[in-house]
Parts: sequence; structure tokens; C-alpha cells
Amino acid sequence: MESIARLLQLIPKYSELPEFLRALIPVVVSCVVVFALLALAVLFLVWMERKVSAHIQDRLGPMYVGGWHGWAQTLADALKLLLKEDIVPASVDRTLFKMAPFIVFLGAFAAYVVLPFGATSFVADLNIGILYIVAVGSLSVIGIIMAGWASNNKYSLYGGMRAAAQIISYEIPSAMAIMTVIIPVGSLSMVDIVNAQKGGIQNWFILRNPFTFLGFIVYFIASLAEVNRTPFDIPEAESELVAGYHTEYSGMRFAFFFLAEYANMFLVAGVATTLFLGGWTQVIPGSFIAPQLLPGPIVFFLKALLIIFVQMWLRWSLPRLRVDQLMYLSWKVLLPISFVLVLGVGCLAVYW
Amino acid sequence: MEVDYSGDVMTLNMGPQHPSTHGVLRLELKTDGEIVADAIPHIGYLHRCFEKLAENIDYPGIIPFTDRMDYCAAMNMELGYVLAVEKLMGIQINNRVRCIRIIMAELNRIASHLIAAGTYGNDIGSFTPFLWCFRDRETILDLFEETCGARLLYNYNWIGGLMYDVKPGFEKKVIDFIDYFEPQVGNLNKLLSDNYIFVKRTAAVGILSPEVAINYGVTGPNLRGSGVKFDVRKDEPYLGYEEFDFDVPVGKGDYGPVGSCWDRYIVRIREVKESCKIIRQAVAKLTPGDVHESIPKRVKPPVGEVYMRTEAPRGELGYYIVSEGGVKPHRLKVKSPCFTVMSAFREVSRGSMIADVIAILGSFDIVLGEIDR
Amino acid sequence: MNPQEIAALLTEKFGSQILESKLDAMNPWSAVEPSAILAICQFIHSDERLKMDHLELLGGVDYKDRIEVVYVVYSMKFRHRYTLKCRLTRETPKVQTVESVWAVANWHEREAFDMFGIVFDGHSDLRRILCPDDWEGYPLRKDYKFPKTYRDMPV
Amino acid sequence: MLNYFRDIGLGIVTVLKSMGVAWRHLFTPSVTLQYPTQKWTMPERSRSKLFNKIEDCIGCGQCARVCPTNCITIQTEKRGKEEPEIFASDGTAIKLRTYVYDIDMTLCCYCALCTFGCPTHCLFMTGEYEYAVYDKVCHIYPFATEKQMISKTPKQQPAEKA
Repeated sequence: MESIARLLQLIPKYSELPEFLRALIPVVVSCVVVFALLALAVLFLVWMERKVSAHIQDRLGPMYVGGWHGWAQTLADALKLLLKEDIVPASVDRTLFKMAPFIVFLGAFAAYVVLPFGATSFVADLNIGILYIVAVGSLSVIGIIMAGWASNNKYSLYGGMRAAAQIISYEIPSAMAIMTVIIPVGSLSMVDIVNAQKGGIQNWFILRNPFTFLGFIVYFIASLAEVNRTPFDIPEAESELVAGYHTEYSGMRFAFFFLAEYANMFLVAGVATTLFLGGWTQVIPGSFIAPQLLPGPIVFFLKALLIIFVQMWLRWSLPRLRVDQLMYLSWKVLLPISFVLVLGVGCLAVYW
Repeated sequence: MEVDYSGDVMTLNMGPQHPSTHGVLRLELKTDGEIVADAIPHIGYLHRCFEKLAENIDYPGIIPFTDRMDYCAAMNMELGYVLAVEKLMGIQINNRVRCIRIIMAELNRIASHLIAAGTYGNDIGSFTPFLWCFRDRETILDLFEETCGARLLYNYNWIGGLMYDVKPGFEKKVIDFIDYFEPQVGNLNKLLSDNYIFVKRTAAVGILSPEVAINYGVTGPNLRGSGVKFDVRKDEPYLGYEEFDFDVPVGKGDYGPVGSCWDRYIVRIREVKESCKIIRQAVAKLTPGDVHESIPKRVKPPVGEVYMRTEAPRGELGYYIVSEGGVKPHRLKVKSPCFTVMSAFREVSRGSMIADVIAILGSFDIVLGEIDR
Repeated sequence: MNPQEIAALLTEKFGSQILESKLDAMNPWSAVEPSAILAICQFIHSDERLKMDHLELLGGVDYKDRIEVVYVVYSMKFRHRYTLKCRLTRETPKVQTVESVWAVANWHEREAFDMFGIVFDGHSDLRRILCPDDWEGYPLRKDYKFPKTYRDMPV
Repeated sequence: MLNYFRDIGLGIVTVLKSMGVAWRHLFTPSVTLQYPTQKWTMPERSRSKLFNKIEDCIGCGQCARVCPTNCITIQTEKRGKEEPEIFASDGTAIKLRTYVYDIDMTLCCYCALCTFGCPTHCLFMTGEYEYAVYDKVCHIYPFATEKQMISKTPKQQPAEKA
């Protein structure tokens, strides 16, 4: 946000604007920028998912729209969804039904505020950054339950209930895994966490010690479950619950759920990148071995894309778990492991 | 509308339009949370009056309709029918017809089992094996198309013979396909069959004990999954299957009790390998001959009745034909394997979870066209 | 056991209730008294020499002057098959259910009821199975007239 | 306890194994055919749209009789004595004028039984499979070119079969 404010200073007569406008405009502008980036990222991710799945399945995926490997296919699909009739079934709870997709999306979107894309490219550096992400990120549960309840459809209800149970359960191991990073850094600020990992790949938390490495694995699995990706996609398991909580949605509102899903995917990948893969920092420290070839935000995106690719790769090679197995994994496997990790990291911090 | 006041039980209608009911089947689930207290199947949404239609069409004209019962294994459907009519009329077929019929039936069995395995993976949540299976199935359909011109509904087996002789070079293509295909089964096993998540989802779920299975008239891979070694091809051979050397795989309960969903699934996978074996032998036995040799000019069976059963991919397919001496059958009753296995569904699925209901249904490998006929 | 032995065994056990046997047919069969069908089925299912534990087929046949119910039974243990027939009147076709002997008979009997109107006495759930619940008439009877409409929809 | 760790271990192994298989497939050539631009050649026996070479049709009606779905409508009349004799390409004399020869492709079940009964082999199935239309009526393909010459009172149709 600071950089955007500085850029806005360049506009002639900007400083003559009233005080509240000068406070508001950078906020709005940065929101728009983040939203645009997010939409672009989502479009790209959807395209990427189609391509990854297609090639794993010996197909080609979309090939026509846009020319090169169908790059504009998702754009066309998004436009189609926006142009579609907004169907609200007769017996739904209208207010909740209309609100739910936006709340789900809000949860994903709001968390981007503290995600540091580069050394200076972030909206805000809150001192409780990671806590804020965990808190705001769970907002989407409310939206999902709202969608499930308001749809007045039994499949949606099942989807909503499953999602609630699942996301809330997996919040705990994921928060524990985040703690394995917070303890050595000693700060909740995302920027501080990245700065603690400066100086090349050996300083990243994923390679710092076995506890943080396992922490990364636990966080990765838990985050998969939090964003409802296979093998943990039981809330929208299409072979059981048709489409789960968004069964009754169509057109624009469905697009928002879709957007939120991929935005969430990018969010957890971004958080994992920030916490464990050194955020925007280079793989090899530039100053003395190699020049800084790529700007920070691009490095960040590449790292996040790598994680997202693994997510997709997993999705297209594994079957889905059952509800009880999912809960078993969360409460009996991930939770004890994450406790041990926190303990271990704590010991390291105290006695090393 | 009936209202159930008995506490927390909710009625969940799964189907007729549901992604994993494999067609238009409706399951009335009485659910208590995720637990299914009772699952009542309702069938008949795809009823096309096959048996009534058959009474109004002459014998050769029925063959295209038999194709449409089990559209995944049309060759086997028509094979059962033509064998029944041939038995009724006392027609002898020559060796070439016999071998080509066996090759076609076994190829179609592979194709059908590939669909079964693929869609089962899809039911469990793994989408990739589905497309891999369809990729291989496509090659089989290409072979069929080249031979008889159709990819799905063949009308290839005729009473007393075949529609066309196979094209020159067919044998080589079949062998090439088998050579290519056999390693692919291992690939599928790696991704799906031995996947621990898949095993956890399917083993110890939907146990069908041998006694219950026999009592419910379950046949085919579903019965063999329960550990009963019974295969019409072995135990009541038709078409000279007794000359072929193949095994009858049964469920052994590798990952849990015998008769689980996983056993039923793996029996199909193993059967595919046996089919490959049979095809190799049948191709070796293929002798020159005329496939139209014993096609009767006019199909008019004598008065009588016949019950002929064959081993279709989904189990024992029986045709019961009553002839009153006309050009049309007086009565044609089909004993469809999926119909009987579906009647056992309620028994098996009681007390499982919603996800398990899907797993059980998928492991039965039903085709609604055959249930409703 | 071959069909002759099975027929002999049945005649010995049930005597006059076996109305007619045709053993040179492609599927050797015996026509039995409808009132005795349950007892006969229980016998062939549980008898140590027969053990006919697999009901392959249960279906009706309309012969214009009578309706027959055909039972094709098979033994998984001894691998032998036999066919039983029940001859019923067309006006009030009624026979005892064999659901208690083979569970699979439940659906087969429902189908026979749906298609021929054969009433199975003591059946636990005798509803239509393939046709809609409010369908009129029994489609596989020979004198069945196809309706022009169903619920005001043209058929 | 042992089972617990065994479960976890097997889970990890299976995930890695599945991912390995999937990874290999990421680089295998795909089998997709880009349909509207690429098409495969239909085999010569392929059964799609029916076609009747009406010049060779002798109007015998074998096809209509054998069709299980009654999708072929054929009406003929005797050719007049004074009309010149015409022959099908295989030399069969055409004694009937076929003035209606309609094939309803919506009813056709593509069994090809009609083509085998045809004595002059004028009716055959082509490999053409792209004939989607907007109206069902457009799927009734009339092949007859001649007009009815002798007006006759329509014969009493035989009572419809039950």
C-alpha cells in the first residue's frame, strides 16, 4: 500500500485532495489491484488445472479458444458464467442464498491483504499478519454453511456440514504447523517471517531443521483439506453429494464459489511459500554468487505455483477419503504430529 | 408426502439423476447423519418394454434390441440370445464362427470390465483411472467398428452365424492390442487397485457373504468376489469354452473379509487378464470357414421352450424363450444379472455410510439398461 | 443328479401334486399344483440330495388360456438344474410366494406381479417394480391394450 | 500402536507411488483427436446414415419388412405396360414405381438389417455421421424422385397389430 501511495503522489495536485480522500484512495486502488491480480491468477490456475489434469489423463485439455493451447478458455467460461441467468430456486432462503458466495469469497480475498508478494509489494504489514490470515481464512466456513443451509437441498446441507466439520478440524493442525515457524522467528508479521529466511535456500524453514520440514508437510496436508481439494474434497464430492454446498448455484454466484476455491488455493500456497519457502527471496542469494535475475514478486509466484502444481498433481492421482477417515487423519495423525513438532521446535529455540 | 417422525432419520433421495447411480436408479436412503439406516432401491426408470417388444418382432429383429440392454457389453448380450435361439432350432455353427464369437465376447468383456473399473475409481473419487480405462477401451471399440461398423450396438452375432467375417489382419490387430494392454493392467493396479486410500475405502465395506450371495441369486464377478468359484464358462460350457485354458479368479480377501467391495473389484481386474489368455488361444484356433454357412433363410423355431445362460461380464445372463412355432417368440424372458444383484443391495448397504453406499453400488457394477430392460 | 432322478424324487415325495412331467424337453420340467409350490420349493432347497440353492429364473408366461409361473432352479453344489411350472387361471392368478426360500424371489415375484398380475400370497412387498405405481393393466399379458395416454401425457 | 504407524507409512508410500505413476503419464503423448479439425477415417463397414440409390431400387419392400423399428416407409405402384422397361444396374428389371421412399433417421436403430435384405444392394449405410439438424422433421429423408402416376383409392390398411 505504501508503494501505491507513493505512486499516487506523482499525480499532479494529488496532495491538494482532502485528507480522508488521500487516506481512502490508496486503499481502494490497492484493493482493485489485488482483486485484478487475484482474478488473473484464478483464471490462470483454472487453465493450469485443466492442463495438468488433461496431461495426467493422456488428454490435451482445451486447445482452441485463444490459439495457443486454449489459454483463453477460462476467460470464455468466466464470461459465459457472468452472462448466465441468475437462478434463485423458489424455496431457498433468499437473503442467505444470495449472500453466501460473497462471504466465501470475502474470506479468501481479505486474507490477501497481508500476503507479501515482494519486498515492498504488499497491502499491509500487520504485526499479527499470520494470525489475521488464519482468522479471516476461516470466515469462508460461515459462507459455506450459509450456502448449504440456504439452498434448502439435502445434498447442500450435507456438503455444508461436512465442510464445517472438516475445515474447523483442520484449522488446528494447520495452526500448529504455522507455530513451528513462528517460534523461531518470534514474530507474527509475514514480512518478518520472510526476512528471517533471507540468504538462500539453506535458510528456508523447509530445510532449516526436520521439525519445520515436517511442519511444512503437515501444513500442506491440512491446507489441502481446508481448501477442499482431493483427496479431502468430501464437501463437494461429486460422486456422493452431487456438488455439495453449491449444488443449487449457477451462473455468477457459482462463479464466485469457483473463484473463491481457487483464490483459497492460491492463498494457502502463498502462505506456505511465505512461511516455509522463503517468500520472495531468491533461491541463491544474489549479491555474491549470481545477480538477482528475477524480481521478488515473480519468484514468489513461481514458488506458489510449484505448490499449487503439487496440489493439482495430488488431486488427479488420489482417490477421495471417507468422512470418518478424514477426521481420523486430522485428529489422530496430524494433530499429535503437530504437537510433537511444536514441542520440538520449542526445545530447539530454548536449548540451541 | 409421507412424514417420518421417528427422530433423526432423514430421507435422502439419491437419484434418479445422480452422478454415481450409473444411470437412472433411485435410492431412497434413510439417513441418520452420515449413517444410512436403510437403502431402498427403486428401479424402472429405464424400462423400455424389451420383453413385450420382443413378442412383436421376428427373431433376427430382436438382436438389435438385446444390444440395448447392457450397452456396455452388447456382444455378450446378443451372444446369449443367438445361442438360445440356436439351441431351440438345433443349429450347429462352424469353428470359425465359434472362435470369432469367443474373441468378440472376450474383447467386449475386457471393454466392459474397463468401464467397471474406471467408473468405480470415479465413484471413489479418483478420476484419472477412468480416462485411462476409456483410452484402452477405445482401441477395442475400434476393432469392433472395423469388423461390424458399429462401436457400441453391434448386431454382429446373427442366428447361425455372424454379420460379417472379420477383416484380413484382424487377428494381428487383436494380438497387438493384447500385447499392449496387458502391461496397462499393472499400471491401473498401481494407481488404483493397490492404492492404500482406495483399499481403505473399499475393503471391509459392503460384505456379501457367500450364503447371502447365493440366496440372492447373485452371479458373475459379484458372486466370485464372495469367494464362490462359479463361472458358467467353466461349469456349464457353451461355445466350446471347455477347450480353453483359463482360471476363474475369486475374491480371496487380501485386505479384509472376503466378499468386500475390493474383492468384487479385483475379481474384474483379474478376469480381464484371463480374457486376454482366452483371446490368445481363440486367435490361434481360428480356422478358415464361411461365417454365413449355417444362417437359416427363415428363422422359425419349432414349438418348445429353452433356457440358455451365458456368462456376461456382469454375471449370468439367461434367456428363456417360449416358441409357439411362429416367426416371433411367444415369450422372451431375460434373467438379468444386475437385476438380482440389485435386489441384494438393500441387505448389503444397511448400516453403512453415505460414501459406502456409493462404493457398494459401484462395486456391483450395474447397468440400468439391463435391470429395467 | 439327472432330471429323471429329480422328477422321480419329486413324484415319490409329493405324489399327486406333481401334475405333469416332461423330461425329454430341452429343459426338463414338472408342472406342479400351485398350492404345493412353497412346500416343494422348501424341499428342493433344503434336501441333501438336491440342494437347489440358486433360483435362476422366476417369470410368468401367458398362454392365452392360462398363466404359468416358471421356476428355473439350480444347485451350486451339485450343478444340476430343474424347471418347475405352476399353472394358474388367467382370471385370478394366485400362488404362494417362495420369498422365504430364495431371497431373490422377492424382486422376481414383484416383476411377475407387475407384468402379469400374478398375486403372490404372503409376499412382503408386492408393489409394481418396473412400471409406475399407478400404471393400469399388466403389460405382458397377451390381451393387453396399450394406453394412449399416461397422466394426460401421450405415450 | 504398530498398526497406527503402519497405516501412516502405507499412506505415505501409496501417495508417492500414485504420484509417480501420474508423473510418468504427464509426459506420455496424449491420445486426443482434435475433432472438428481432425477426423478419423471411417472404416468401410461403418454404419451411420442410410442411403438409398433410388435408380437401382426395385421397390420390393424387403427393407421395410425386416426393419425392427419400422423406420422405412415405402409405397409403390405397378409401372404401366406402355412405359419403357428399365433395369437396375445389376440387370434386375424394375417393375414397380417407388413414389414414396422415406427413411426416418430418428427411428433408425442402425442395425443394418435392411441393407442385407436388399436384392439389388441399392440400400446401404454410409459413413456419414454428422447430420445433426434443428428440427426432427428434417431427419425424414425422402429418396423417391418419381411421382405417383396412377391415382388409386387407398387400400384398406390392415388392422394395426396389437
